[in-house]
Amino acid sequence: MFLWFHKLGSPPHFYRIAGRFIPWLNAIFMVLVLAGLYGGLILAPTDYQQGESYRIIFVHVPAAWMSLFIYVVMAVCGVVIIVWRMKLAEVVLISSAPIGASFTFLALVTGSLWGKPMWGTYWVWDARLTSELILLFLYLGVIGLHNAIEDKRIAGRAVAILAIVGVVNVPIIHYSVEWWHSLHQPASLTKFDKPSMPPSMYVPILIMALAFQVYYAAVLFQKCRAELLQRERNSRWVEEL
Amino acid sequence: MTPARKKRLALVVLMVAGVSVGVSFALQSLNQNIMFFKTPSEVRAGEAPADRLFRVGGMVVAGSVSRPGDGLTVQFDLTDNEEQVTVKYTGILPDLFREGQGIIANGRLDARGDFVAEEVLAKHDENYMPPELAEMHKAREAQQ
Amino acid sequence: MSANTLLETRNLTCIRNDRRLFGGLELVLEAGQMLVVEGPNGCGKTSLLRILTGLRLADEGEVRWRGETIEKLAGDYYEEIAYVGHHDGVKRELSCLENLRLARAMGIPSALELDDVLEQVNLYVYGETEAGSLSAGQRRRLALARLLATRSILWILDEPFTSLDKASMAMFTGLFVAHIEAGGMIVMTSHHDIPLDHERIRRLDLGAKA
Amino acid sequence: MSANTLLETRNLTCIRNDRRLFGGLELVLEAGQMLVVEGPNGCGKTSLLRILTGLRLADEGEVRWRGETIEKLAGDYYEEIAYVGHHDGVKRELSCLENLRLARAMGIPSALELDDVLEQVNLYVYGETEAGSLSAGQRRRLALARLLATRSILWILDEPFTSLDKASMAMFTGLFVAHIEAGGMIVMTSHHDIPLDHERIRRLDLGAKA
Amino acid sequence: MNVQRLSLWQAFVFLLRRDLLLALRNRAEYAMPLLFFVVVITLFPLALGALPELLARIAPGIVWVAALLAAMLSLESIFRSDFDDGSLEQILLSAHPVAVLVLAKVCAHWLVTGLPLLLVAPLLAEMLGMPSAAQPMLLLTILLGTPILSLIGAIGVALTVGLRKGGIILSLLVLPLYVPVLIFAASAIENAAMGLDVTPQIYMLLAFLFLSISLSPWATAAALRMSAG
Amino acid sequence: MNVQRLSLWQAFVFLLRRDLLLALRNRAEYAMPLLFFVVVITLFPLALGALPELLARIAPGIVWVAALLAAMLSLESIFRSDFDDGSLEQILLSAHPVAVLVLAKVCAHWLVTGLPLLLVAPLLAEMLGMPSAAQPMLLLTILLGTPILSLIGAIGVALTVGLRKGGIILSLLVLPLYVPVLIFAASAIENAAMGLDVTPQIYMLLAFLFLSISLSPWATAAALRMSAG
Ligand code: HEM
Ligand SMILES: Nc1ncnc2c1ncn2[C@@H]1O[C@H](COP(=O)(O)OP(=O)(O)OP(=O)(O)O)[C@@H](O)[C@H]1O
Ligand SMILES: Nc1ncnc2c1ncn2[C@@H]1O[C@H](COP(=O)(O)OP(=O)(O)OP(=O)(O)O)[C@@H](O)[C@H]1O
Ligand SMILES: [Mg+2]
Ligand SMILES: [Mg+2]
Repeated sequence: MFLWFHKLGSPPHFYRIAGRFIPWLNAIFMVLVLAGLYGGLILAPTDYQQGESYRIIFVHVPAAWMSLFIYVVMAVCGVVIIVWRMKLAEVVLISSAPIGASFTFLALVTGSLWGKPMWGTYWVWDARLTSELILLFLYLGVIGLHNAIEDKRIAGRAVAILAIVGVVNVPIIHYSVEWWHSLHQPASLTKFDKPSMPPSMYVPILIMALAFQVYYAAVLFQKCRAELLQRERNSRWVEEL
Repeated sequence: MTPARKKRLALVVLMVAGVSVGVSFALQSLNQNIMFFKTPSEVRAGEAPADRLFRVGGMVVAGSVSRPGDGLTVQFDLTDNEEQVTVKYTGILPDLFREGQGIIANGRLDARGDFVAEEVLAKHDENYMPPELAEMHKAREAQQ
Repeated sequence: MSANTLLETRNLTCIRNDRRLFGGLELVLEAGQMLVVEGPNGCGKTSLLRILTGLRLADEGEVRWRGETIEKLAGDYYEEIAYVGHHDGVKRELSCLENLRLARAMGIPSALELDDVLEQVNLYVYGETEAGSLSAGQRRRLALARLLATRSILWILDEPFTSLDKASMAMFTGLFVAHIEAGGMIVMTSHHDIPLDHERIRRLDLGAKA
Repeated sequence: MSANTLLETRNLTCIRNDRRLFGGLELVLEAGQMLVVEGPNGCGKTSLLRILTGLRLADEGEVRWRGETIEKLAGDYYEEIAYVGHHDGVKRELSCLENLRLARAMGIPSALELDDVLEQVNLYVYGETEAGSLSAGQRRRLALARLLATRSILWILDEPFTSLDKASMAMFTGLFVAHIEAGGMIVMTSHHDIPLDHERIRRLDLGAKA
Repeated sequence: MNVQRLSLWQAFVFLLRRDLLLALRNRAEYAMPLLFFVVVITLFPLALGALPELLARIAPGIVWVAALLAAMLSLESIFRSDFDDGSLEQILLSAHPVAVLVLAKVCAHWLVTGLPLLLVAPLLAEMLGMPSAAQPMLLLTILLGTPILSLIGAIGVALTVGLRKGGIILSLLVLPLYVPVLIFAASAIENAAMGLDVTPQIYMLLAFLFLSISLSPWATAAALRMSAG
Repeated sequence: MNVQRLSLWQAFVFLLRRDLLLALRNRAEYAMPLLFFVVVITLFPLALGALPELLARIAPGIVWVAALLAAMLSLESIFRSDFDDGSLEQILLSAHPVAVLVLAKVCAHWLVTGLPLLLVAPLLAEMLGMPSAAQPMLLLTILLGTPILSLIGAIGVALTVGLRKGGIILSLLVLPLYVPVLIFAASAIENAAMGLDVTPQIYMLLAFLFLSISLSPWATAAALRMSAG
């Protein structure tokens, strides 16, 4: 197990494996997105209260989940960097940041667009919304810090520390709706008892969530490969390519 | 163990102690209601602050919405299924505002104990269901 | 590897800006030896020294002290070394004496009185002067005075003679020889011709390696 | 005062920290001459050089160029001098070539191609490299390359050889000789033994003066 | 290869372009005043518990205080790095008049730090619920006001750049001089929101602008010469 | 003359005292966060045209935003000068655990920049017309909150100190982490003004304080080691 991990961690190996996966991931993503959109926009029934406008849920919720998930991935990479000095983790961390920032942005935008018909306002300074905005700033901080440090190995460790420190924000985002009675609705799906919506609604959400995960993996692999090439451009295996 | 290692261990113990104290404070804090959010029962029980903005949340009581006077001011009752509070609001209501809907209102109590809202936002709960299902629910509730 | 070997490097590699400055460097230094790192500008002398202190990470390979990697030793290693880099590490707002007291507090104090230390580096009259108003060479002398104020085995010195006048250079050269003769160790770089041909002095030409 | 005299000082005095570093200094420098300012650390060499550039004000006395005080000349004086101080004056974010272009824009460009300038100071391959990632000595060479990229009569150089390896030192020494032989002037300080005994080189021992 | 001596105008343009190039190289750092502006503005709703009506009322004040602070924080970058690496000495010893070179540096600074505020200001105004009648005036005041901030600020930086930790001394020097700009700009926006006349404020800002363009470079050059000493 | 090696505690005290001494030598610079605090707060009445009732309402928010910005601006001074002159390398190569030395430096920073805010806060609160019931709470939140700002800020400075113009990137890193402190502190003051319960907020601030005291020195030490590399 550890050996396998170690092997995957070696840049040339990862480069090759990732390259093989990317086309597949892209294909799976296309299929899932089409299925999710079909399920969400056509098969799923309208909501008894919100009518059609609730369908933005099929983008908003997966995007919001991804924004949290990717940050956690980054924090885990951060620990790996600090403890094991694994180069691949640096690459994964920094390649994840822009993707995470985009998902956060998407969640914010879809949320505001949804908020107008739902709540009567695009934006309120409520705990969930504010903490999500802070998440965006944290992502930007990671990107900015990485750009600002020229020596990329040092930059990798710097953003590792920042990612670890910032991860306290994630539980705050998740539990904000309970702790602060925010305007944002409580969890419909991410709770321990059964979802507060029929399968015809939550199945497409889950499919879309999976699609976003696959998309993340595909883009991540692509970015990692580019970053790896850039970093290891004078090592033997790159020259052999 | 070298002295340096011993020192490091002592520091780690101190750190863990500090973290646990911190976490226990956090849990203490979360046990209490931080943001000023009150339910109608709490308002009735006199737990709401006088002369200060706070938020109430609840359901709009069916049949309670009226527009006394000029027609811009709305008045309705808010319930948490135990107590009710009367809310007055002047301004545009969100589209989703309707009877039986959950809302959050931001405002303060007036001398008569009514809630004068500065802002009314429609709150959606965590439930989603198709209209037919909602009908069935209502029917079942009506039977009981 | 003799029993006396304290410092050794294994397969040390340093890459900067896509250029491999040195690779597979295997150094061994025993107590009582001095290593002078030489080479043209930009060949990686400063980088090597910073790797030896642990301030910089090697791109490959490791540095060992008494057989353990320095990462593992951390504080234990730092008790035994002293470093004077390109920057003096002198606080401009503190007087010379205060600067030395600080250095002692951070390390292991030597048995010398601080006044004697200042006397030795020819800064006695500047004891209460703020270091900020010293000239370039005086400040360098104050930085080097740390070596006397604290006790350590391995001295790592990056161009210690920068800005020094000739009298000071001779004085410090004598000091270095005394240190290695007392069983200490020195790793240093210098572009000055050092009038040293002690049998314990070894030279590493980094430029040739590259 | 000969007709060739370009730079002269009258009764120049510098006081720092209540200590009179030098006083009543009367210097005369003709075209084609070089002045090497010597003396132990802290005797006021840097202070003197900065006074000559006008960056620092003398406590007494004045500096004259072609018979006029430099305060009066201002811009006209600066067209004819170049200064390389303790700080390199090199922008770390710009490449070597960009740094030289900037130097030209600020002064009077010389006839040399910039590539040739870099070639001469042995930085040709670093033309597009950011100056921030040069080593201490390489950066110093880039600073000195300004002397070639622009055209000026009087070079004022504060320890130009700091951090330079031996090959570079020899190269620049040759360059300095060429400059004075072509009628230029140099005022410099250095703690290095400079292998120069050209009849046009004069030495000023500031330490002895004090 | 052009080995002619540059004309004054060419030198101006050259230095301006060099500074823009440096800003491009340090993109992350130069994007920060903008981000700072955004972040400071978002702090207020958080601190105030965010009532829309209250926020809208204090919006002009908040935006302008934030712009002021953002401008102030970015000031150091005009001369600090040039001072630290000795480039400033070279500029002072240049064959061209220092005041003109200084003006080039200040222009570059404004293009990089002041102008971008214009782009995000509408968004922030919307977030704070500023009435839409006031928004064009917000942009106009930013357009006229931020160059003044850069020009006045340059004098302050020039005075403090020789101090090791001049950063905060600088704010103290510069903020009082910024106050008039703040007052007129904020009151112009408020008047616009209420549909009142704003010409007096705008004329005042124009007056400040022309005065500072023509005087500040000289003062800055003199201050730099003093700091380098 | 004591030539014994210092115990860890002695080294801590020594470094703390050294930093306080340095602050004393640079009095003018270290007084600046305080002055900045005062100046920012006085900007608001100017920008808002000073309606007493409006000001009183936003006073807690303003005071805390100003405290946040003042803390942020003074952060650099924790490590910047040590980095520039090479003292930081010496601290990293010290025989004592770096986290403890870092804590000493942060304590000194707080004593010099955070604590003085306590002294002027009552005055400013009075100026803004903050109700007197809220004033003790203002002091309590400053007492609990500003050390958190210093501790968290130290991580940010440690991360950016190697960058030439880290100043403003620093704010981006640090401000988001400051927001929770801001929210709880401001809401505690508001509650106190209304005579309401403030224990949840105070507990939360205490929690932040303990967490940051025990965790931040480690993160800071790691970040410093990285910056020096
Ligand atoms: C700008 C506004 C909004 C932001 C920033 C936002 C943010 C988020 C975030 C971060 C989550 C993930 C929470 C978690 O998994 O812990 C989430 C979930 C969700 N949001 Fe939003 N949201 C916004 C507006 C809305 C609106 C207007 C609605 C509709 C009422 C909505 C409905 C949902 C739902 C249904 C979920 C899934 C809850 C679950 O996990 O089961 N959001 N939102
Ligand atoms: N910033 C300053 N403030 C006050 N006094 C200073 C300052 N810099 C230097 N001095 C004092 O001025 C004297 C001369 O300094 P200067 O830098 O000119 O010496 P130098 O001859 O260049 O020495 P070195 O060979 O060490 O470079 C020194 O004795 C020093 O104490
Ligand atoms: N901060 C940096 N970033 C990137 N590359 C650097 C940096 N500093 C130095 N380098 C590169 O590393 C190489 C070695 O630099 P180093 O400072 O170790 O040289 P050195 O042998 O000490 O030279 P010198 O004698 O000039 O001091 C140089 O070629 C330089 O280009
Ligand atoms: Mg070097
Ligand atoms: Mg000197």
